[in-house]
Amino acid sequence: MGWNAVDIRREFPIFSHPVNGKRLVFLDSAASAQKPQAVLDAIASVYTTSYANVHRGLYSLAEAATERYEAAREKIAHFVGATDPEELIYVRNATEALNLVAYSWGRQNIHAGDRIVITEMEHHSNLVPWMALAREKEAELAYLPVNDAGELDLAALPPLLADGRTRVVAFTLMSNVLGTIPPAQELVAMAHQAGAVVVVDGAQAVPHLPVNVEALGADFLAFSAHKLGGPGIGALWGRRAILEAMPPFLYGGDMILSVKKHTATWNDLPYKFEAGTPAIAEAVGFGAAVDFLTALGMEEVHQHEQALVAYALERLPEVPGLHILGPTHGQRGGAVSFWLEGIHPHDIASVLDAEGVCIRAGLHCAEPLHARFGLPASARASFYVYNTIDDVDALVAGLGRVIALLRR
Amino acid sequence: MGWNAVDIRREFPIFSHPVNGKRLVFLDSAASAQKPQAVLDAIASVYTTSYANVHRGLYSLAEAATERYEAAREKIAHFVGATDPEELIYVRNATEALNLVAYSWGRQNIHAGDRIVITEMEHHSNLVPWMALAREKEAELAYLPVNDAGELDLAALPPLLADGRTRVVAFTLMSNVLGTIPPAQELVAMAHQAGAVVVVDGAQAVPHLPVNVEALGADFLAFSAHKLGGPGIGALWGRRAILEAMPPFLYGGDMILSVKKHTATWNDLPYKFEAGTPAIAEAVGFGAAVDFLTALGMEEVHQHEQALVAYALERLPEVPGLHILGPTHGQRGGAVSFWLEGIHPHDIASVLDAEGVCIRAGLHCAEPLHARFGLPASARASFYVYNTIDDVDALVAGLGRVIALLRR
Amino acid sequence: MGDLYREQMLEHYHEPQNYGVLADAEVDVHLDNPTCGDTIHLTAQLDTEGRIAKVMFEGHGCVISMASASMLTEAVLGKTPQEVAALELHDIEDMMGGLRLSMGRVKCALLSVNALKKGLKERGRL
Amino acid sequence: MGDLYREQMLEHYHEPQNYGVLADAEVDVHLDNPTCGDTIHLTAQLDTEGRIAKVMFEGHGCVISMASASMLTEAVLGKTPQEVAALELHDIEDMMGGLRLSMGRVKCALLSVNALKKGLKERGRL
Ligand SMILES: Cc1ncc(COP(=O)(O)O)c(C=O)c1O
Ligand SMILES: Cc1ncc(COP(=O)(O)O)c(C=O)c1O
Repeated sequence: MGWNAVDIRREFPIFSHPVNGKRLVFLDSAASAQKPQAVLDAIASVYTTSYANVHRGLYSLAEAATERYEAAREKIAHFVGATDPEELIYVRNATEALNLVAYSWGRQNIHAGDRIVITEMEHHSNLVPWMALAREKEAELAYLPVNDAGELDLAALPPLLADGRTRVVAFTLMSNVLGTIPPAQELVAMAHQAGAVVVVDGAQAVPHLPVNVEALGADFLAFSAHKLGGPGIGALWGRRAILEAMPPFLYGGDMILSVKKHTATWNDLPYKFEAGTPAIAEAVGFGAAVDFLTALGMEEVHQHEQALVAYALERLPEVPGLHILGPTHGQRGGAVSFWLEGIHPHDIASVLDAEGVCIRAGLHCAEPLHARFGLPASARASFYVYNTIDDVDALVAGLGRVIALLRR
Repeated sequence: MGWNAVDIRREFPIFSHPVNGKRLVFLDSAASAQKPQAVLDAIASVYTTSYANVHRGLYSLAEAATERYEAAREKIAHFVGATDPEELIYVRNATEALNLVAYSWGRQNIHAGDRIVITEMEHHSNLVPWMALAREKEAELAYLPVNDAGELDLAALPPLLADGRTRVVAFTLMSNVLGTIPPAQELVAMAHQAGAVVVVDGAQAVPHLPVNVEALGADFLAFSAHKLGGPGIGALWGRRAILEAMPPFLYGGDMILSVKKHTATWNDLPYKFEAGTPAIAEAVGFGAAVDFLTALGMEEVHQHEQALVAYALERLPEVPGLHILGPTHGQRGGAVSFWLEGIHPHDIASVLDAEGVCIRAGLHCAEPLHARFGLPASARASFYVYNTIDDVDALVAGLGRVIALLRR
Repeated sequence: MGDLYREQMLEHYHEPQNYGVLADAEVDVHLDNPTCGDTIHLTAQLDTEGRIAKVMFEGHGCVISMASASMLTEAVLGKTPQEVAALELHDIEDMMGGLRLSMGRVKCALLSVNALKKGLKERGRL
Repeated sequence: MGDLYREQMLEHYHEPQNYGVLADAEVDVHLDNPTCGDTIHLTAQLDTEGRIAKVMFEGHGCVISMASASMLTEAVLGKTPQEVAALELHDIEDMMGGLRLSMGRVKCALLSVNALKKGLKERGRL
């Protein structure tokens, strides 16, 4: 394959600056990815040539801004396999997308005694909105368990669906801690057969794998631009019929058709859910990030990460007292979490930082999952298009320093 | 005064590109303002030197990002006179800020039979969230009327406060249609005396006037970065005691302290209201826009706009059949709306566009206000730091072309 | 904008064809565009074969909405309701002499044809 | 990071002072830092003048939280509860030899002193 991570890395300006005098080894892309120059250029070009508020303007500049804003929507929709760009709503981030579903769809469709099913490996953003909804509506929040290998226990789902009380099943398409990729189509089919709506958290999967909403069959998909090289914006994809039946979430400018003093009617999709002035240049930057990934090929992105993960899973066990969380073989995402006997993850991260190696330490916004594994915290290295085998080597070498310094 | 709009304009790269072969005369800043180079540079510098997810990282890059993100918060808080930066919450835009208050404070504090008071000159973003809340809670939504001169009828407020049912008074600090600047301190004092909470929509005022939350005395202030030269982000300022008593709005990562399977505790201010990965570079860009304005001086910005408005109010009546909405003298904001006998505002905007003059035509997200004046739509020219007397002349000349072409 | 305000458009705007109300018309419909305040009152008569025989309109609005309404009253004569239903944006643009409309003006141009479609539907002709 | 893991810090981390539980202590308090899983169990005794006479701790956590706890057990001896209450971040940083902590590590460094303050409050000493 023509993949050359070193060449790709050159397109990301941050890598031309050393960190603490060392080459930057960025292994925290699962938290947020670095940005290619193409994204910076797209944002700057909006502001220098075609910026104005969208939709409402009747002059050339506003039309140019609107066209770029809508062209980006189309690209992003196609990137996740949606044929209808009006099903794609711009939001701030995956978290807001999931809250939008929980507030708008949830408050209309969840009633006392209903059940909401999520999994033990959810990020707080696909967990706390459902917890809050369950509490408001006196509904039940049930968890699909994770086994010791870090996989979902699918056998636990049919009993949760059997009594017909489950209205929604929400799960992540890739665990940000374990790297686990659940059998999504199977989950969707089971949930749909039981009449439940399926909400998929694509925050980790969309940046790293080919994702196609039609093949997936789910009803909603939430994701963030910043994790795929874009700026501070995100998207919610939803099925038209469901979105149309939902009440608005945020109210205000642009999401209305007409406002009288005591009544209002709502705009068409997607605007019904885009209240106020949107993040215009950010949407265009999101589109540029999607273009960048499309040019690389999402299948190739995934292959590249699989190779890095395989190498990491081979080398990390060389570190004495290191334990890996999650699947150690098969298809999995590019996030590898681990813990070191007797050493707090915070210290791992701090010592590695001095070597220019950036990893994340803590609960990774997945506290119930850490509780499941009896861990107060963990360390996580995660990969993206600009990482190389050398980065894994730097991680392993750095962990040697950690142990030399902190273990007695 | 040392004000030189031509020099200032040079700092905004968009003005170096002609529009339809003509010099760009941008008179739609009330919808969204153009961006100075300093803001573009700040955003690019985050992405090229100090980008990582904030708060959660324990490495230098994440610390640098966090520092810049929080330093911007401090600047923005001080810009509106807030002494405690933790009272300043990043949101997408003023619309989201107002929805946050209506959802979080509103759903907790508004009950059946309570009254919500807004004004006839509100933007839909400070109107529809309250309408939706009133409907959900079976509360009353009452309007403070606007008189023919485009001013609030203050005498109508005491009767609305007399029975003790009014829980909240929400008003704009500057009308985006009329330019009206209401007597805010008086309104706040009256509302507070009646025990009501005061929500101020600062979307128009904050970019154009010195605003100081302490002097104002209100409980909440909502505003957007994009209207003051920043990117797609906004802020809500609120009083600590009120914010602390409010439940969260969006749920997910970062806004929690601890999450168990069926319970969660919330993070401290401001993070309790900032769920998920924030718009990091955008926050820094917001801070840079505030720096830019602070260097100009907000009092000077206001003076400059007052001078342009005065000149516009003098010259526009030269256009036959032109009628101005809103106050025609005294303190007023830099938005001048008008209508031309027999000519639809859309056509005004389209014809002016060919001359390089960008104005807005329509309802400006204030439909009830247009209904109040019996107008199906209006045209609006609005000014900012980069506008000059020449721009007003170009507008007046362009309106001559509009009439020559469209009036018989 | 040159295009938008070309001679043909301005002629229809200043001197609209078939302006007024058709008495005892089978189709009699009001439609408006709340975002910009354009309104139209459209009346139409069908012939014995069910084809459009006569259309008149009254209304307020921008050049695009008024000129397109005026042109429409001529362009649809002799068409069946099904043929009217099939008219799309590009047909209206062609009718206006090949104009290309920006997103912000599409609704203006479609006001009259949408009114006619709505009126035909109300009468069970569609 | 050089600073964070300087010799003095590592010594206190590897060989903490006053590690353990003080029997029959007046102050006996648990505190944890849920975001990173640091936990501390702190016990303390006051003398007849109401000054801190002895402090012991047990817990799990990072170098910062454990070394600062160890140092604290020495630094607060002889202090009044009011003096403990007045301790701020920069005092703790000074105690650790003038370290400057990044935002991400502040909570770790304050865990033990916050535990002591909490324990004194529970006993009505503050
Ligand atoms: C007075 C007023 N309030 C609120 C808003 C909404 O601001 P935004 O669209 O940035 O949310 C605007 C701008 O459109 C406004 O002019
Ligand atoms: C699996 C998963 N879901 C949701 C989120 C939330 O994304 P954001 O913080 O961009 O809203 C993240 C990232 O933090 C994640 O990894």
